[in-house]
Amino acid sequence: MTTKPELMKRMVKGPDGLEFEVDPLRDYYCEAPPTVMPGAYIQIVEDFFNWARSKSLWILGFGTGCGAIEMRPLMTPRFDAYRFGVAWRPTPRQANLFIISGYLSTKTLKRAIRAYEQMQNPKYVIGLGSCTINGGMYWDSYNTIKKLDEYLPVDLYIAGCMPRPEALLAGFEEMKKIIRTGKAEGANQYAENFAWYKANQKRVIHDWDMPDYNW
Amino acid sequence: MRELYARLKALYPLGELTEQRKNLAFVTVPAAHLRDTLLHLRDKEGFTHLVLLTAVDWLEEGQFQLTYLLNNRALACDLGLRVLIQRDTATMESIHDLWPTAATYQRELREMFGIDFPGSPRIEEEFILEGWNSIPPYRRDFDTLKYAQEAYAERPGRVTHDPETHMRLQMYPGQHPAGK
Amino acid sequence: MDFDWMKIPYAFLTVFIVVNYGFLMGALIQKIGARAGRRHGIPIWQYYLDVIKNYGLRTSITHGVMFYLGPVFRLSGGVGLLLFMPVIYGSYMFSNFSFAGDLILALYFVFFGTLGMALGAGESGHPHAAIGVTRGLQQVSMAELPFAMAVFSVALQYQTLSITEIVAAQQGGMMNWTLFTNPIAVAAAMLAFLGSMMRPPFDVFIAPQEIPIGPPTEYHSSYLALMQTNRAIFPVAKIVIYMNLFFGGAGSWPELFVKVFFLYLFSAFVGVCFPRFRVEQSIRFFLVWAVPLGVLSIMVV
Amino acid sequence: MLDIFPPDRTQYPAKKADGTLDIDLTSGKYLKLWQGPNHPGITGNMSVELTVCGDEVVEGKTHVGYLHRGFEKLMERRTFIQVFPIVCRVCVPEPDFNEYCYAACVEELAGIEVPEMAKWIRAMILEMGRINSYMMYLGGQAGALGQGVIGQWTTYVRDLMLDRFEELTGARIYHMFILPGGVRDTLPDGFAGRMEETLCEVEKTLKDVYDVMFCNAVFKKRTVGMGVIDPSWLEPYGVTGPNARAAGVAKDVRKDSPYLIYDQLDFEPVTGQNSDIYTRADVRRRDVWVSVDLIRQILAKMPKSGAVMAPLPNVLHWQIPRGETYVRGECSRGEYGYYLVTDGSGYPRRINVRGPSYTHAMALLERMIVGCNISDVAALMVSLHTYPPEIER
Amino acid sequence: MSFKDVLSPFTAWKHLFHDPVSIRNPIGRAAAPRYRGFHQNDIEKCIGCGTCETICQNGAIDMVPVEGIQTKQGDSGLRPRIDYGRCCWCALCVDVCMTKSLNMSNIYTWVESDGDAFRFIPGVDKKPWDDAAHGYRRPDDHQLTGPTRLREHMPEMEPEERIGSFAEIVHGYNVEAAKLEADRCVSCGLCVATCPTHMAIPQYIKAIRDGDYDLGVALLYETNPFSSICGRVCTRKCESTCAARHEGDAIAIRWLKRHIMDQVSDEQIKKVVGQPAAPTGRKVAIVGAGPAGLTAAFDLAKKGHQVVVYEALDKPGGMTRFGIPEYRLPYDVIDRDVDVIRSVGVDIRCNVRIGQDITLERLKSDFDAVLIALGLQDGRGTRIPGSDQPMVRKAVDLLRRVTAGEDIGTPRQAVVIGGGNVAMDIARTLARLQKKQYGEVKVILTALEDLPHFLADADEIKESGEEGIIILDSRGPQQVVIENGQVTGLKTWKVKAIFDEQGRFAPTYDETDEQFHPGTMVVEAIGQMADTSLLGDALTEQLAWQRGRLQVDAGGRTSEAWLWSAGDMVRGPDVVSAVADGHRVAASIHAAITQGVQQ
Repeated sequence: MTTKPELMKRMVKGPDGLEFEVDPLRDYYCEAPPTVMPGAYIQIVEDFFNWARSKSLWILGFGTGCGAIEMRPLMTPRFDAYRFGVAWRPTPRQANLFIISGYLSTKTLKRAIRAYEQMQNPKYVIGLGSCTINGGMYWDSYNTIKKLDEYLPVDLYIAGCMPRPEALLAGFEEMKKIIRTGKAEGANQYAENFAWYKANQKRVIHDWDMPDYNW
Repeated sequence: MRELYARLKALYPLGELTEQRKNLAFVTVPAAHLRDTLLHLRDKEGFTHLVLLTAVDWLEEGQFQLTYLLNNRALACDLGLRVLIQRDTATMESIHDLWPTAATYQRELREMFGIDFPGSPRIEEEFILEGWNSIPPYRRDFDTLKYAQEAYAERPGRVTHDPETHMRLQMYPGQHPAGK
Repeated sequence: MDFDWMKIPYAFLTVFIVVNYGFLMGALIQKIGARAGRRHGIPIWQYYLDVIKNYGLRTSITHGVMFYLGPVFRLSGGVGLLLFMPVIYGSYMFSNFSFAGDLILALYFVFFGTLGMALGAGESGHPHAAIGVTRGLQQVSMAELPFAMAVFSVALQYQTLSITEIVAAQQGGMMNWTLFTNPIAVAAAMLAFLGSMMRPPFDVFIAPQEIPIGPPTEYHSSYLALMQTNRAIFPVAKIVIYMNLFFGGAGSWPELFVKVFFLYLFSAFVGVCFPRFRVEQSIRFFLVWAVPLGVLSIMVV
Repeated sequence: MLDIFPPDRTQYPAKKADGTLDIDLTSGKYLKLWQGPNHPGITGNMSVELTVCGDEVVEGKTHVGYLHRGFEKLMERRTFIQVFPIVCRVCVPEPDFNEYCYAACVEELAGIEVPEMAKWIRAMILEMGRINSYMMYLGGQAGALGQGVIGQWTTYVRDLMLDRFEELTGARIYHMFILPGGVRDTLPDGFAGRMEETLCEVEKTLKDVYDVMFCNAVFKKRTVGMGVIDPSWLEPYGVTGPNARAAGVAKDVRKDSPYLIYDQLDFEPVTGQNSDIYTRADVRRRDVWVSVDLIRQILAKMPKSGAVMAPLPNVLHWQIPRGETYVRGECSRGEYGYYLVTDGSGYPRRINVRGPSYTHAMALLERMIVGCNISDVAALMVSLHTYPPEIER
Repeated sequence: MSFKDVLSPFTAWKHLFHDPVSIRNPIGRAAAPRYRGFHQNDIEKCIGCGTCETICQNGAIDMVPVEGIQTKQGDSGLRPRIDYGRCCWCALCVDVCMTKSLNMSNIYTWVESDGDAFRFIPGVDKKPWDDAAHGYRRPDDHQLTGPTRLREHMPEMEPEERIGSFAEIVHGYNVEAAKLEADRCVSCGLCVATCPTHMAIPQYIKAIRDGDYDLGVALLYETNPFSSICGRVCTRKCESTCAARHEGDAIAIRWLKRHIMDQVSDEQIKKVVGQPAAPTGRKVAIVGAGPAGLTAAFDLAKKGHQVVVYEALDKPGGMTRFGIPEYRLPYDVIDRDVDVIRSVGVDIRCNVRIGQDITLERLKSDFDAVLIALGLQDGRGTRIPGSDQPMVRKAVDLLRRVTAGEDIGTPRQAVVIGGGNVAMDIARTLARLQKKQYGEVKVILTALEDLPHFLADADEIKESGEEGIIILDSRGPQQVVIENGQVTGLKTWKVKAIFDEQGRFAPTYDETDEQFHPGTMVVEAIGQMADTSLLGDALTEQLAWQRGRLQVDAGGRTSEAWLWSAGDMVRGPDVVSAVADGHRVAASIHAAITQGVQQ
């Protein structure tokens, strides 16, 4: 692990003249690995929550690839996904659904992982288009990952290059079904296979300069 | 274009003019004279717009071709200056002081081709790639497919058959290909 | 002052009604706003679902005590505001804990939540939150200034600091509303109202395009749910003050619903049509337009 | 020589000997702030690393590469026809210019003459794409300042235009319709009528946008006089397209060196004078009117029938003689160009994509962002109308 | 800032009471008729040529075998499987599909939790969009595999010019024409399996495109030392399975092969063919210097064995020389190919008739292996009344005589029986002789088959017609009419059917439709058979036979371990099959005779 200079431990003089030690990796990041979070003890409560979760999909507004272009029609009058309980949140903390909109370059993958880890359990991932499934037209590119579920747990794939908004809406409906049946446990899956995911991630992200887990 | 070439030729040792279209031509300039030629074109001939700066890898000849494409809007014509530099040393004078925007191009060339432009701002910084650990990717000897297959996991289970071989195996099982 | 214990369940009832009303009305206003954008907008019950979901999230991350207390302060600000003023004029059940000087307390509560939020968001350590907080505090202070002046003006006008009495003074027909008796103060207050409703042009502190939603940027799960609940209560409570002070109060729940709805709609009505001011622009706006109006209203009275 | 910002730089950090700014982050005076890549105020997947002092940006560094797919490398290992489907991916919101420029390069080097009909259809597609791109921009510009409703309207008409694209080209976003040699197919039946309806809707929306966005006190307050590109910067920073036209320079490839059939169309490049965000937005708004008019002219003047594809050699083993060329077009953001070098084999030797955003979002933005208020960064960035995928490709 | 600027924005609310423009139920909304959605494939039409796989720049297409689809001539039995983890819906695969079987529907919704599920074989794996009526179909004039679907014109002599002489009719492509024709090839390789000797057809066509004729020759000689000959007279089964024929003409594979040989000088060919391996000391005798024998000789000689070829006639070449007229296959072309074979050390001894000049027993004892490749040198007879007349002749016999330069007593009027290539050959040969001798052509050709089912090449039929030969189809020969001991013509009946219901050969005739075709010579050209008398009675008795032909194993070995047999006499008449057989037998002989060495 290479550490960038600004992430190294150092002494800092504050505006008030006091010196204090800064250890960015410890201070800025939370390093505790994720744990498997069981659902509510009473099944009916969990079902109720799942129902609410399915009706309120908050999508992280992170356009990772070209599929992001079809998000705008979704948010706007023609398709108006809001009426299906889908909304966009600008911060990963508040989002539940991460749409990987197409290819991920390794540089974006690093950010996407971080954004994913900042989301709260339960969280879902939809892979959009060929590129997330098996590399798509960038199958021979040196800079994009080919198989998304190697790096993040994926709940749903939508075929297309890029998928039309209608297909995306169909995807949302399918996602809702999955959530309602309680099968969307990507976050726990990530926690369970944490070491495997990390190993895969580190294999392709060469300048890994962050803690393993940094929500 | 011909007159312009004649004027330039009188000043600098240029190569042959390649007229691609009536308003686009390319000419080879020795690296040492590039700066003067560019300045002359920019200040005297009205080629004020640097359209692009890029490189072509002539691996077989061991050379990089840098292309400086200039545009003269009033005459609506373009002139591409080709500069051939050695591939193994790959260093070229920076022109970021003539066109500030050239610094970006030079950063990209540095990263993607490994051509150095000493003195260009932020030339050492990573531009597009992050944590790159192989030879500069736009070089011809970099095999992107091989790299991709080694670096990234693909979905297994793909298998294909060559129609020619498959037919032979199906129709003449066990038979050696004649004469081979 | 003897305490009437029965007020407590009544207060809860008030909060319950207001929360539900807040959710539904918020969604309705959203839908109306969406209409301007030629779409349907969210389902009317969407806010319930969002809140349930956020309460139902399994993990939450705290950045410290104050981070946790932020939403709590915010919520208590909203609830407090609601509880210390007469929601329904003339109703024993829904006058809550209003008392003679409740106007001052109400002013305090309007600010209380914001301050709590500022502290909590500051604790989150996110630069966007910090920027949002700075901007928010600057702007809210400036927006509160004309409001305070208008309140002052009204208090001077009616010679009382009790909201109940102010409302009482406005009874007897629309023409008795402060809106008509002291229009300048109302104008100043309504500008301040725009400034405090987190809608364009005065929403620079949450500006999703610049500092992704500002102070609450780090809030999530149940914290966020708390804040959402507050988002249902607080605007209603605030509007109730405005209504009591300037629009004759409400004699019944339906009247309250209608008046609050229209007042809320007013902010949305303006909000849809304009982009947002930069923080110093909005401060300048308040200084140039609202504060003189406030001063003027005091002078007039 | 290029400084137009207030000379008062006392509060700014001094320059170090090597020309970089002397910023001591530990002093507490400065704050490092990243806009992007996961940020709603960024134009696509890129990021700007801001160093702020108070509300003011003292240094901005554009970071790109989040969308880098290595197109220019991938193109080198695809045959000439195989390059055609991937070029459009270089620019997502306005992919057709890639298809056109690439096709034109190949045609020029291979000596293929494109049928007349195909030229008209190409021009129409390019204008349709331009309208789409501007519609995205208008929504984005208003959105960056917090006015969401404009985006709702413009995206709606963009959707209508996408429907036209769909029925003409068979795809919504990546049309893959303009291929070397011509275009895939002729216009479907009744296309002109439906196009006219769409254009009317565009016009109606444009009027609404003008009323709500351009005649808007707050919008003016935020944008007039903001983010000025000095005319003297145009050449050094390679500014083209509406960004240059807003500075009063009628730089328009369609007029300067007409391609396709633009010499047969009647139009004037739109220019503005003040070169601020407002003017740039206004130039683009008026440019939509020009495009609407151009599409009408094209539909009226284009031949009624004719071949749309020139005969191509067998594309499976198509070889193009050695040569190099550069073809440009005027896209909604400025000069879009392809530089193609062939070496006589079946594969391009090198393709370089010259996207206008390359200069706008890097050197120019970094230059302009200094001294800007953080609240204005998003608006400034949007006003340059940059699309990151064409920077890093 | 004016007052208008404050009020004007409020017009945004004008849509408040309009109905929203949202699509009420967007999921599954019909896409445009041209929309490029998910793939459909008509697997009955598809020939599995893999062109789609070749053009797919995403590597999204795999060719996979499919249950229920048999590999057969012209159909590889593979079908495209598309990986939607790769596809970009550019439709290039549809654009290049040689049969128009691959299309795209306008359906676009496919949602799946399992990322591995996005692979399917269109048309085989049932999908909801299989029957979608709309979608992207290749427009008619949109064509990416070459500017034309038609074969490049082959320059040849005009009928008037050619009828008077035996000069070669076809001139061969020049370089430009060959390049254009080669350009049409999609390199699918369906032809390779069909070619009896599996020539590397796509590769040598590519060599033509690249102008690399040395490589072309090398590729040709890998599988066929008779390329000059095959480039002219091959039965070209390959062209019948060419993918290009589905929407136009097949690639002129035969002419392209000839083109390569035409472009390279003899010396260069010999250089490319190279020298044989070091001598092994093994000896092989080959009887018959036809294509099969010489191919085997070539292969064995290249492996370093000592090969002696015995030929009964005065020149090598076998049926190619003595069965095919000069205007189709000039003799110097045969000499050229034979010359190359000689250059690798093959010893060809002509005018040596086995059984008379040297016995088979002798060969058996002198050589490690003996190959007999005698060919089919005797014509079959019709056995109709009158066919025992001397002026009723066999076609192969006549052709041999013509080649040998003998006078065959050219008749003024001739009737040929048969509809195959040999019939055409003899008819046209006779026509030329008539033209030379009498100045006019009077040849009638009658055949059992109707015109569409003629066994002869379409070109042959067309050219025969041009040269003045009257072709009468569906005529069954009944009797050779003899008057005063002289043949005067042939009586035929109209054929009703050639085969009976079981598909056996049993022609039925319409007796009422009788015709008389005058002619002083009747030529039977209805098939050939082998003359195996040289084997001698004892050996004939020893060997195993099957339906009148020597029984051989896959390697051409007869039931006698020292004796192999190859060519037309075991495979039926066809040059390229004979070549293929020669290779096979050579491999078998090589294996057999080197076995001992290794021991």
